[in-house]
Amino acid sequence: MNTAPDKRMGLAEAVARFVFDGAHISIGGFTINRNPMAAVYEIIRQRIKNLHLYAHSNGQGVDELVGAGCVAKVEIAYGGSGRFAPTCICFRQAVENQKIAVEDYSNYQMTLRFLAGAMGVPFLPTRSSLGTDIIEKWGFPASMRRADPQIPDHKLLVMDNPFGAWGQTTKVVLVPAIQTDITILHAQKADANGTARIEGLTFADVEQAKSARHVIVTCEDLVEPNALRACPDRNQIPGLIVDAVVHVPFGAYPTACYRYYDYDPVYLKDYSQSARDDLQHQAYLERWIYGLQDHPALLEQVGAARLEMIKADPGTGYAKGLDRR
Amino acid sequence: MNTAPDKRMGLAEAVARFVFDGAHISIGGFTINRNPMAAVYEIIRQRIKNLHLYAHSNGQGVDELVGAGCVAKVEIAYGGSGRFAPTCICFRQAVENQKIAVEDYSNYQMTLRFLAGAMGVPFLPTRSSLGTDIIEKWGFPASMRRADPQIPDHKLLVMDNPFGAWGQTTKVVLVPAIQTDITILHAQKADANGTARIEGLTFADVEQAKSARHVIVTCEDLVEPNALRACPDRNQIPGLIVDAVVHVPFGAYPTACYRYYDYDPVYLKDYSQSARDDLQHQAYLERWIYGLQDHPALLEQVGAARLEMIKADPGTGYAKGLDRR
Amino acid sequence: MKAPMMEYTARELMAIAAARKINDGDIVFCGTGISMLAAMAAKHINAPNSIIIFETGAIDSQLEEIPLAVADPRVMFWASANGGLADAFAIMQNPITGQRVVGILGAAQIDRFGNLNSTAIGDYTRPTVRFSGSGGACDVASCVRRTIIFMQHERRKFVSQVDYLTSPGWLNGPEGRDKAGLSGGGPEAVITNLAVMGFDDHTREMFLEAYYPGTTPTQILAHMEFTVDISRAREIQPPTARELQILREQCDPQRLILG
Amino acid sequence: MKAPMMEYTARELMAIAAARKINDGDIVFCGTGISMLAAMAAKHINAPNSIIIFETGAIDSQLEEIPLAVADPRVMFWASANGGLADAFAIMQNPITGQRVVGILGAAQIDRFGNLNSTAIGDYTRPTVRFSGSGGACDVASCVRRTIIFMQHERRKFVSQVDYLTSPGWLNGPEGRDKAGLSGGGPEAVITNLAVMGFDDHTREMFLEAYYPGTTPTQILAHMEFTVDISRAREIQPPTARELQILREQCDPQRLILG
Repeated sequence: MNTAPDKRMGLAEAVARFVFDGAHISIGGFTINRNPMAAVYEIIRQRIKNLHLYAHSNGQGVDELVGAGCVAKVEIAYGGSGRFAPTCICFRQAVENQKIAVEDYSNYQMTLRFLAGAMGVPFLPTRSSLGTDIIEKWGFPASMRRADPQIPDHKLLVMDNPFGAWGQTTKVVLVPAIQTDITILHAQKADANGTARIEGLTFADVEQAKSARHVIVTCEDLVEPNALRACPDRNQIPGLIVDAVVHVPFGAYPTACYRYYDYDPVYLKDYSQSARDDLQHQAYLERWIYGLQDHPALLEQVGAARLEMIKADPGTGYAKGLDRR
Repeated sequence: MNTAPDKRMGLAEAVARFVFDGAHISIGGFTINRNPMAAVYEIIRQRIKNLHLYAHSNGQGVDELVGAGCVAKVEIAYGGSGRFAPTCICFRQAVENQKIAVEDYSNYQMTLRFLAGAMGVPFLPTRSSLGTDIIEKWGFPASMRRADPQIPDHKLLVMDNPFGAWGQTTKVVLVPAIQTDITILHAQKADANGTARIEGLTFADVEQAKSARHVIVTCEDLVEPNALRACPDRNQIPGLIVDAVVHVPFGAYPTACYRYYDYDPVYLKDYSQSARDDLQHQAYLERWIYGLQDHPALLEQVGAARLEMIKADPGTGYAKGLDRR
Repeated sequence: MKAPMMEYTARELMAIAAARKINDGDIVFCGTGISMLAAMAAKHINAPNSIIIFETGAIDSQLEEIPLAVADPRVMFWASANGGLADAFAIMQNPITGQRVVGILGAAQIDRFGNLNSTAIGDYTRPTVRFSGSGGACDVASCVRRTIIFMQHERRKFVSQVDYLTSPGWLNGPEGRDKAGLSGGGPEAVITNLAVMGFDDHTREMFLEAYYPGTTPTQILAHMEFTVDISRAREIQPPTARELQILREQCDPQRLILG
Repeated sequence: MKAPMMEYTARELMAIAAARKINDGDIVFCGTGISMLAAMAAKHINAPNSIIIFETGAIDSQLEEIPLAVADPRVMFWASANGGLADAFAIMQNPITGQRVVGILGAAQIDRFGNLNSTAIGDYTRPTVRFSGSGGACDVASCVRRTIIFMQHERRKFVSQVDYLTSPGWLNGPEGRDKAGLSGGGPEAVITNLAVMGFDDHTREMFLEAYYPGTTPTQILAHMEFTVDISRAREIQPPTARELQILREQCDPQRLILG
């Protein structure tokens, strides 16, 4: 959080300031939609390592961070990118090769864990996962947990309902709060103060932002101070929780940004293809990330025609009739 | 909940169908804003009794229901109407004269209790009220609780943090879920299907609606089916949870409805005055509720000039410069 | 007189078989892929007042184009409300709405009680194959009244014991869910490329409900590691011309899911 | 040369005394009435980057006109975000943001440790006087780093023991909050129509910090059921002409709260 009136910053500076080796981090978005990809690529470019990543189903951004070797540990509900990769390729390889430590939750549990962090409570209850291996099998063993004060001693806990049969519930699962060092979101609109408006589904972005010590918002449009305040109902991110505002058009590309552009099926398919092979993946990293200065350079390499192809239709918010085969 | 496509209904019918003697009920709004007053007056007019009312700070609507003798029990955080009645007059008298049973919570606790009901969990945790009489003093004794399956056995429970020191928390208060038979809200816009849009602050309306078995939405504007669906981001109430949609212009009067009209300081002051005296309050009930057929009749008695006086300014959403002395 | 032979793929039949299990007024939770197609087909064919919800927060989507992920911006089209994950899952866990939800799931492994694995094969911390993980599947399977499961009918997928129990079916039998503290119902059907499997009301064990034209109950058993009751099996009603037409022309004209 | 005597009311001095305690960058939680005025005055006078939040969900309100309730539509004016109660209270309970919040509260009774009663006088279930109840006060007093309390300085209000402990102050002394499980700080000051009371850093007991012109420490003690340390008391700095002008002309020109 930060109450300063002007928090505008360049992307390289924002990442350098708030993302560090070993940081506990989460990113916004869901599978192939509104991942803060420009920031993800900048983290990769700055070769930040050993991240402790919290994800529900963040998809493309998570897989690229894992594939580039930035991540040591991940607490996650789903490593997939929809039809483009029912299981994310790099994520799968990294887990199978034990290059990352992984601990599984469900999407609702991860959401509740962020919500608990946002609310400032140590846990929240749910009935989800009773009777399953999500409760029985821990990805991080007890010894590792005790040694690290940033990981709770228990993955989760099952408790009898202390209110008897109230709520027609006999048992609940308590999921521990997450508090990240840094959360990065991409929003359609933000102002210098950090007030931000997400258009379309918010996924768990709001809970993620509010559970973080620091927040970077990248945005399609950086608007005048009172443009968003004229309708505060539509702003989910109050400025006071935001530390850096970065203006990055196409900042979610190649994932979608509702009412601005669709996901790019060509990029996503090419990525998914090259990720299957180590050499090809290295070439991908060189060509699309390390070898480029910044996100505008990536967009230039993609070319105007492709960006035009995915431009959102004003009526639907996506590229109607886009060839997605 | 109800998945039928068309749920339009008259107000008298909706109240007769869903509000019954002894019902567990909550209403939307906060103190002097967006209380579903037309529905409150209809409940009074239908002389429904023994309601079990759940309120955070619903203010005017709660006080009128209590004053008209509709309420037997209330679980509440705050019985006040801002500067017009720092303590609601009828509420105060009813508690002091032991005409209603009252149990106290805080605003956050009541919000969490509705949220727990909405989420389908038996309780939620908070740190609020540790060390206070909100924990120590119960309004409903244990014997009464055990006898009534619709009241939890414990008012609330204090528990050690089962995750040790996780979240810098040693103890939490668990607040039990609320599930009402009926919740009534007033929204600015709704369609026949029940999709509703609240403009401005939502208070705890959304949690209240989602924790209810049945929901009545009264609205200023009943709009065409796709008018609200063109921007689903702004609709907080999905149609599927709604049972009845009632078109009632000025349905929150004399409380405010953001972007439509302000609260009426004259009505609120007159009410607060007459509520202090039994005879005057009886006269008020006769003149403004029992003696009138419906809400349009009340508005006619108020007169067009007063309604014009409180008309909201398009820029601010309230009546700028309104004489509020 | 016999109707002329209609050509259709197993995938088309799967989508339609699932669609037929959706009742008017149901709230349908669906994931990515064929479950999305089944929900769309039901809404166009037999359950016009069914309501499609996505875990990403889109409630009562109208789905003009088929989404390729539950976060595809296409799920937002003319929805009743756009929210987030917290809103969507609360609808499932809430007893009032949750009792009206039918969830459609897929998995890598299933056992006789409909317990699902979508996490890993082999030891959890050193898996030989890693899958996506639960996503919202465990949440749905834990909370809602009915689930329908899509599977490929293969021996390595219909297993005696799942390597990792990601999403609860009937757990270890008739009292499994109650004992674990789970409310709601459990799996109602498994729809595969060969058959529709049901679950017995008393034993909660899987049985063969219907087999597809061109296959037999014994052939189906050969595709499973465990045996099920085949005594109640009948041949499935093939898709009608109308069902196929709606599926192909209105639901997936690009054949993104139908292939 | 002495400045000319400025006329001002006790209420005006109270609002300004509270405003002075708000630092630039603070998040200010305020309730109805004079606390709203103090927050507005601070923003106009000494803490332009303070952020006003309301329990009703309005975050960083700009307040063009003075609201008469925390749900008054005036609190929404040019806010950063409009949410609901759940959002607003989470900001206070969240340790990162909550540590930056100063809460401004009022009550019917207060004790030497700053514990507040705004619920009832007499037996709780058969009260002789019933008040509004906590509202958000208990939540704020439980969670945030600092609270400032407005009181009328009367013997029946400054009591040895509150009849009902609605909002926690320092509870029973230096370790009270820790033992109860409360984080954050506790009451920092009580601002009355006669004086400003502080709380000792070690004992957490109330003491007289400053008295208003025209009164004396011993007179103030006569308005309290319990005794406090008066050895540190000084006369308060009267409001400046600029402070008064801003308060009167920009904050409450209709004198709705100033009376």
